[in-house]
Amino acid sequence: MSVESDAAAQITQLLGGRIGASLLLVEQPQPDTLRFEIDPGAVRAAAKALVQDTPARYLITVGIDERPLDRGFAIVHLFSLDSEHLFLALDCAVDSENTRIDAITPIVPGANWAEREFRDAIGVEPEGHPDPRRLMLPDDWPEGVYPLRRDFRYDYHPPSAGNVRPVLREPPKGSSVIPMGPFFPTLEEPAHWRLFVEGEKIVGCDYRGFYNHRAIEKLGDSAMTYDKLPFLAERICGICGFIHSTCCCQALEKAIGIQAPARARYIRTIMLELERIHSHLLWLGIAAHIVGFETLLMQSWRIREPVMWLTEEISGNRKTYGMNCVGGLRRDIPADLTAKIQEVLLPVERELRAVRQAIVGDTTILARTKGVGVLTRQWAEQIAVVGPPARASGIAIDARVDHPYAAYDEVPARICVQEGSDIWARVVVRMDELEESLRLIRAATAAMPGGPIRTEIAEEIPPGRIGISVVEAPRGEAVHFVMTGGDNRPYRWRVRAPTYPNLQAVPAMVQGETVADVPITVGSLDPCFSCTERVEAVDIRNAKTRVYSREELLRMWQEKSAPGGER
Amino acid sequence: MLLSKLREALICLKAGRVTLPYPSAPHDPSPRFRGKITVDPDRCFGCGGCANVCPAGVILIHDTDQHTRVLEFQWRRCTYCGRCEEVCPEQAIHMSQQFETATDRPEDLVIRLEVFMGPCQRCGRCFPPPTPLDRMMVSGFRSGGNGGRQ
Amino acid sequence: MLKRLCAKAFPKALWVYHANTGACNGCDIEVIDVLTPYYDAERFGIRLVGSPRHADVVLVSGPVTRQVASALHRLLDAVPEPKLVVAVGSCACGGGAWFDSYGVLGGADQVIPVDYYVPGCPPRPEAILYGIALALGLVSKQVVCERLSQESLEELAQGVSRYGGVSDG
Amino acid sequence: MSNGALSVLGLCAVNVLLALLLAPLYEGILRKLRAVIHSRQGPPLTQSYLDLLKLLGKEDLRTSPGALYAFAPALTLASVLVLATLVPMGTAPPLGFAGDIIVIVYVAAVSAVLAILTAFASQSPYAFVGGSREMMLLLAVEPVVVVTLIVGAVNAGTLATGDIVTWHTANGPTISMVVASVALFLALQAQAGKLPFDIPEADQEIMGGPLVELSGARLALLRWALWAKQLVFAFLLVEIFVPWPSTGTYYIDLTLALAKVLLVLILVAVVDAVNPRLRVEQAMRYYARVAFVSLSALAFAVIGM
Amino acid sequence: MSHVFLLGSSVALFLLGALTSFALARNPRLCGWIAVVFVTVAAVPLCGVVGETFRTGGQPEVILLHLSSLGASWAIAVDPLSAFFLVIAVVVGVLSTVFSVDYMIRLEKDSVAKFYPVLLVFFSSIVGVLVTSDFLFFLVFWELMTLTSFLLVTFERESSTSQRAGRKYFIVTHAATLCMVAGALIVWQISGSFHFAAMRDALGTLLDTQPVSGHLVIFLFVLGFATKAGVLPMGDWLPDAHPVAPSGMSALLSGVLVKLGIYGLLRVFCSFVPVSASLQAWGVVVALAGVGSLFIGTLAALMQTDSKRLMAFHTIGQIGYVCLGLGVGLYCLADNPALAALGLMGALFHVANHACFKACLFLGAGSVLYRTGERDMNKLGGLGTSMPLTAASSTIASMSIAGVPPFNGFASKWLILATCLLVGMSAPLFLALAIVGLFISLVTLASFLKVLGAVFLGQADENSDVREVPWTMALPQVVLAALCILLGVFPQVFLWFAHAALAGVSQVGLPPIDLLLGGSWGLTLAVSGIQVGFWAPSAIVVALFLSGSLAYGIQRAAGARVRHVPVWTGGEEHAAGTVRYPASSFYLPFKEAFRGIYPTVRLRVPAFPASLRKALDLDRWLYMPLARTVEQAARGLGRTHLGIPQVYLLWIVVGAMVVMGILLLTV
Repeated sequence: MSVESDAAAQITQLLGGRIGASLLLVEQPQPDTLRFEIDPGAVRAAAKALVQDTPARYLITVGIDERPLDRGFAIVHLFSLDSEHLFLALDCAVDSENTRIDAITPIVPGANWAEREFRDAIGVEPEGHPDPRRLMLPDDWPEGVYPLRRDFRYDYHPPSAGNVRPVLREPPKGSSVIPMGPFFPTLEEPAHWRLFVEGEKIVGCDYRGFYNHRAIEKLGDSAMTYDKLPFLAERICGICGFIHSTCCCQALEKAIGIQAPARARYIRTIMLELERIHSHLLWLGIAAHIVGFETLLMQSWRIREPVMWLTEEISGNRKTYGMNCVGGLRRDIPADLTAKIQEVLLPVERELRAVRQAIVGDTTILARTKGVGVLTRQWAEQIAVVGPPARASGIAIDARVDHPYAAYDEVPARICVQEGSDIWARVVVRMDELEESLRLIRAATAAMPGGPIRTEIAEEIPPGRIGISVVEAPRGEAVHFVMTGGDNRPYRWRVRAPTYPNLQAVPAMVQGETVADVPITVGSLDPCFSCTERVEAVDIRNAKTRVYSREELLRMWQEKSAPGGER
Repeated sequence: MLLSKLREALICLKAGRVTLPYPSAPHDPSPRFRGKITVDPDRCFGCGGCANVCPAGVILIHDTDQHTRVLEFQWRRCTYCGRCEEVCPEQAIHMSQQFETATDRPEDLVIRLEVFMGPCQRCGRCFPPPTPLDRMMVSGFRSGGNGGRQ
Repeated sequence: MLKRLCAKAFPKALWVYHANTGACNGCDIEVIDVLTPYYDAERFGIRLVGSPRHADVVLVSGPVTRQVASALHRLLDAVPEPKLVVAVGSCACGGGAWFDSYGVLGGADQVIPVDYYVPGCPPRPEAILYGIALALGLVSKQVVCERLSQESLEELAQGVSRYGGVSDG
Repeated sequence: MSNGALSVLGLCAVNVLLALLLAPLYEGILRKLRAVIHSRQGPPLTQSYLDLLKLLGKEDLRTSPGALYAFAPALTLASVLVLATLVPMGTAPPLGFAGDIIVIVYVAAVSAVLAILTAFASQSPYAFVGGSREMMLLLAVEPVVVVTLIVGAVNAGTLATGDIVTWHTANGPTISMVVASVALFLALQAQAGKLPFDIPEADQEIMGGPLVELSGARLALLRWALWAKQLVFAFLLVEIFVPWPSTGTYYIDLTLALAKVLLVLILVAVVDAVNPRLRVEQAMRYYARVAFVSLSALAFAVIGM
Repeated sequence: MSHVFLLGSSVALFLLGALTSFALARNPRLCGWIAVVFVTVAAVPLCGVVGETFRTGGQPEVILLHLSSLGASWAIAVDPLSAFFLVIAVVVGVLSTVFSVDYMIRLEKDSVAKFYPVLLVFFSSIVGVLVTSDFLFFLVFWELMTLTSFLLVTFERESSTSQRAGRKYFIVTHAATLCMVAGALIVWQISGSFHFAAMRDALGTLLDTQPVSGHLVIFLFVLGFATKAGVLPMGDWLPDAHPVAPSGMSALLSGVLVKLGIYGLLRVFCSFVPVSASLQAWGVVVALAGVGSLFIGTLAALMQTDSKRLMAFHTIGQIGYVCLGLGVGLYCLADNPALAALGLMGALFHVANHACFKACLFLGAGSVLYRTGERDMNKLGGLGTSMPLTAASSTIASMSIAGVPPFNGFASKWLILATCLLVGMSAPLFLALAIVGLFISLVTLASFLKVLGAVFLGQADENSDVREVPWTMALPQVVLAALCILLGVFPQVFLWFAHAALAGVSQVGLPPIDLLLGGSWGLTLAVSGIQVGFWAPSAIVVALFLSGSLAYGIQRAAGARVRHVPVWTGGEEHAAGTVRYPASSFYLPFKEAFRGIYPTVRLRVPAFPASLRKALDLDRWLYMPLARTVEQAARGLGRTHLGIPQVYLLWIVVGAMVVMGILLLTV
């Protein structure tokens, strides 16, 4: 047992007191990571001890197929102890024959999706789960095929299991269904909500998401080398691509045991904050668009556009910058551009202030946002909501402060908290964060050291090392978990986007609201389904009559493109 | 309320019209911009390093006969990361400034390059000349085709 | 006569339905950007619409995931003729980085016929505008198939490459 | 056919054509204005014509085989055109002998009813939400319109639209008429389907509500009807409540009226541009307040002010 | 004498039909057709009487029976007002009977034979009520009508709701009759006769000498008739009784029976009450009561999801319009006969219109019930394609009741509201009433859009095998819908009859109709020679047709292809039933604002003392105990007899005896 800090010792003691001999092993693979190997039977007690007796916050669960390593399946529940800057990993080895484990969702509601996900992905059954429906796998996905097992090829398309209808909740008596999606104007991405309504009042909803699944995690840990992984991570999300690539690189760097040079960390900070600025401005516009306020959309995007030009000038692309690599950066910010950053941000700041003034005094905006989409602090904590929605509910969490990365230990960020818990509070939090970002960029450019931008990696990277990294995205905290493998590529790569927990809070937020408020309520989370649904394999859903297999689709396409066809 | 709204309208008017004249006037991207890839057929010697590092598997390599290696750049799915440009030992690949790449035919988004290769004296198969990139060849060659798909 | 007038008016009033079929949001954001003040696609009569019934153009962004494919088909059925399909971004054009993963069927043209391709990751707003201008006939095409050797065009037109099976995965 | 009948027919044709042909132009101007507020170039003024023309050539998708579904959009436009003949445009309404202010109110409701029936016939759940919202908005707005028109009637002592205009031209503004005109202007915002009251259409919430299932020509007709309706209502507002200056010469009066209508619609568009959409119950509460304004106008009218 | 013969023969035919259908009860269909034949044949002499009456302006009074001890005589007199209501009764009666033939077979198999005899007796009692000009005999027929209609309402004996509703109806209308009896007795004490003319004179005297009792008498009469008419709060029986009755009977209840209340009110106010300031006051009272019930009734209707209950509430609302017209007419009768005539004509016209569209709507609801077995609109949807005729007639009738031009409901509403506004220019109260009326007509529109949307439009159930009703059920609806259009487009014709009807009974000379409603195109309101209001349906229809052709021409100009597609729900398919918008979902925020207007209003006021609330809970302390008592009595009586029909017959006798007994006791 190698435990260094006081806090780690305390946690270990607490856990040892609760589960006794079931605590098999404690180690601290990274200075900020504490790994407990526990007996699967004690997982619930351990989780209970962590969330009830410590300020630990649930992050995510990783299911790993460790059968090739002779360890069965590993279920790793990750927690964050913000006050001590510690990650806690509860690692349970599940027998490869008897694939079941106690669900912790009854104790940690935020684990709902994650547990359903590892059930679908690697086939470990969470027993006692309150909602044991399939989450990520399509309804016609054959039983017993688990895409994230090591023996599943990333490009294998399993045959359909037949015309199985999805298990969807039926509307309560007296209500009807208003479907939202998968194609819906204010859902920029495909997702399918079934709103149960009486008139326009929402009395419940069901979510059938995971339309956006591109199998990124599987690609990442089977088809991609460390070299390519940041580029893939960048495309998890087109808006906060740099955040994901940074997070991925940092996790790998931690696992490898290197650190990016100071200059690279400062540049990362600047880029991250630039991304936050353009993302928040974008969100402001989209939120305005959702409530029909086109002028605010146009104006906030007008203010945002110079930032995009700036990022193109710095990185060579407006988005998905392609700047990160493991160990640092691929390109530097030259001195003239540093000056230009200041120059571009000045009018942004000025106009932002004008916009803020206008919004605060706008009674119609207030009428649409105040008291709407309320997420109580208690529920937010239970679901483990992150980012602006959490901060708007009075929870002071911010990965930049809780687990400082990049240059945030030297250029500390301020946490912007509001108590309103409604959409308006989320607007204010984001407006505050915009100002904070501008300040941070200014501070970081002023303090930016010189030197190299990349640390060279040793030839061979040992397998079996883990790295956990969090980055505060505009939407909240993104978590990347990496376990290194052989062959120059990761063994398991797990991404938790901020929308993942936030989206689970939606049913509570829309309950009792009207149909008119649903888009803005969902929008107020700034949801990003593409981030959320990276891992799930979702096949063509079988509705009543039509099932298109890939072959059928191809055939139809050929018929259509043939001369004399429909077109 | 009406008055405050009118004031908002005035704030908006202050910015004036900002619409750029593109496409009737050209609009150049910034100098660092990574646009469409160009390949210099005279420089490429078919090492395949680019294919190896490409995250999107854009570059397909096939040896048709003993003397010819075909490099097909399916750049319709290019992610413009610029890795190929970085690793090309001969600077044969270049990320141009061109972004006006819209087309109505998918085949316009393909570059096909045939490189004459020296065959191995012993086995008769062609091989790329040894390069500093051999180290990278060790890992993760992503199969381009439909792989294990049924 | 009115029929001809209507046909003439068609490209001058393109209403766009934006279908995200699994994109990372990058292209979607740039598509919206095209409507904002600096690029202002409404100059050309282009509008985003909320219902496919009103659309003239289905703008597809993102690789077509297996889950979304049937919905995309229904979407295209729901659009009245004449209609155009535009694939925006590398994913929609060719499947992007996930062209062969188990969750993705490939680019948009694997599922529905596509009229215009706008590659880019994501395409700059200007590139999208260029695509629009191309569709409107305002500009001419700048890329052509670069066959740096002597191969037949037909082979590529069939979308089949001799080298690696289906050319785009 | 007598001279009188001919002039009635002629004026009817003029009003109908004005409503039909100028409505897209006015909408084009408003779109341009919105673009200016958005700091962008905006579409050409003729864009609305192009939109309509394009829609006419598009395929007509139908989700229901019913005749109502097929004909209602044309009837919607027709009822707005009939409304145009009941509303003064530069001179007394050509069909004034066939309908007074009560008829105006009801014919205006007919166009909404037909639009709602089209929506319901389309079977889409969004259209039902939109139709339901449209009806609620109508319930909130129409009383305002009714009361403001009654203010005119009480002042002039007649229900005939033309006579109310004549009376107002001759007697100049009164407190009641000024207050009523403000109320009617506020009602115009909803009648024209502009923000913050485009609640029934709400593209982002319910995909265009009643319009969600309409395509091609029938969509064009409904859009056209909406534009024509906003034009006709603006005419009603300026002719009844701001009839001066009146020269008595038809062409000059018509030109003046067109200019006044443009001004009114520009105001409407500015309000439209700087407002987010309200929820339907908020809109109803708002119009309940406006109804009190109009009732106060009526009170003024009753005591002769 | 000839008209008495004609009337007699038609009543005889009714009764003969009753006997025949009773005799042939074994074959329900034959039974129904016999009823149809007899009703139709009986309608012919009635039409003769009506035609003659309008031609001559009234038939001489004939006394058939004289009870000198009571001062009562069975006097038969047909004046244009009676004729007017006779026409309505004949049209709705014949059509409802035709409708019932198939309807009753399907829905009430074993007891059908008991339906037609009672129905035919009911018809004859209506004729009796309309042509009798002696109050005593009027009451006898009135009672007969009430009892037969009660039997028809409670036709489904098995259902407890129908029994409860029937009991409520029975008690309320009998309480109303008692009021009328009391009023009549007070007058009788002075006049010594029950004859209408004598009563009018006596009431005039009474109002002069003892205004309190005079007004009490009027009040009692108004109470009595308004209860029958369904004016709130006395019309509370209506929404309970209509839905449980067989649909043909609901149409009759709403189309005819309720109208007789209006007939009574017209009789009282036009014939009995002398034209004076007090009449003006009563006009205001009637108008206020009317606006109250149209406001509450219609808003309550908006909340309903039971199609027939919804329509019953609308009956209350539409009767409110009639009362508004009546009230404004009475208000002006002394000072401005022109406006008074307009108001009363509007009221009468609306009575006729309401009979058309409401009967059509009830028959439509009945057709839907017949095919789907469902009155709950939440569970219906998309019947428009499977039942096109029903859907089309219901749509037309809905548009009519909502006052959409150019249908008939608009013409009468326009007349009533325009009159109100014109009167309102000097009496602002009527302005307010007119505004409420205009607003409520929108609510009516909303309510019927809901009906159309929920029942006929929207998505049908999967695998629904609903088809159109048989022609005997469709035909009456189509005829009524056609009437709605005809009356709407050519209101002048019918208004002429309304004018004639009023001119025949009014105590003041009404201006000739040409002066009131001139214009060759349609209706032009003229007050003291100045044209102040216009409604020319034919011009508007022509304009609508022309511009509609233009618009449709535009629609088809480019010759675009038509393609049928499934509903777009975002890319996923949903079962048709789940994405349907149920009736209860419509206008929820709006309904929220008016929730509690009916009938939970007593629960909403917190300051209400409990005792008062209890006191207002009529159901609990008035209806139910009375009903229980009556029920026990009936059960007691029923025990002595074997068959149910006998019990009913006994009830008729007992009812008549009670009335007679009260009368005799007070001699």
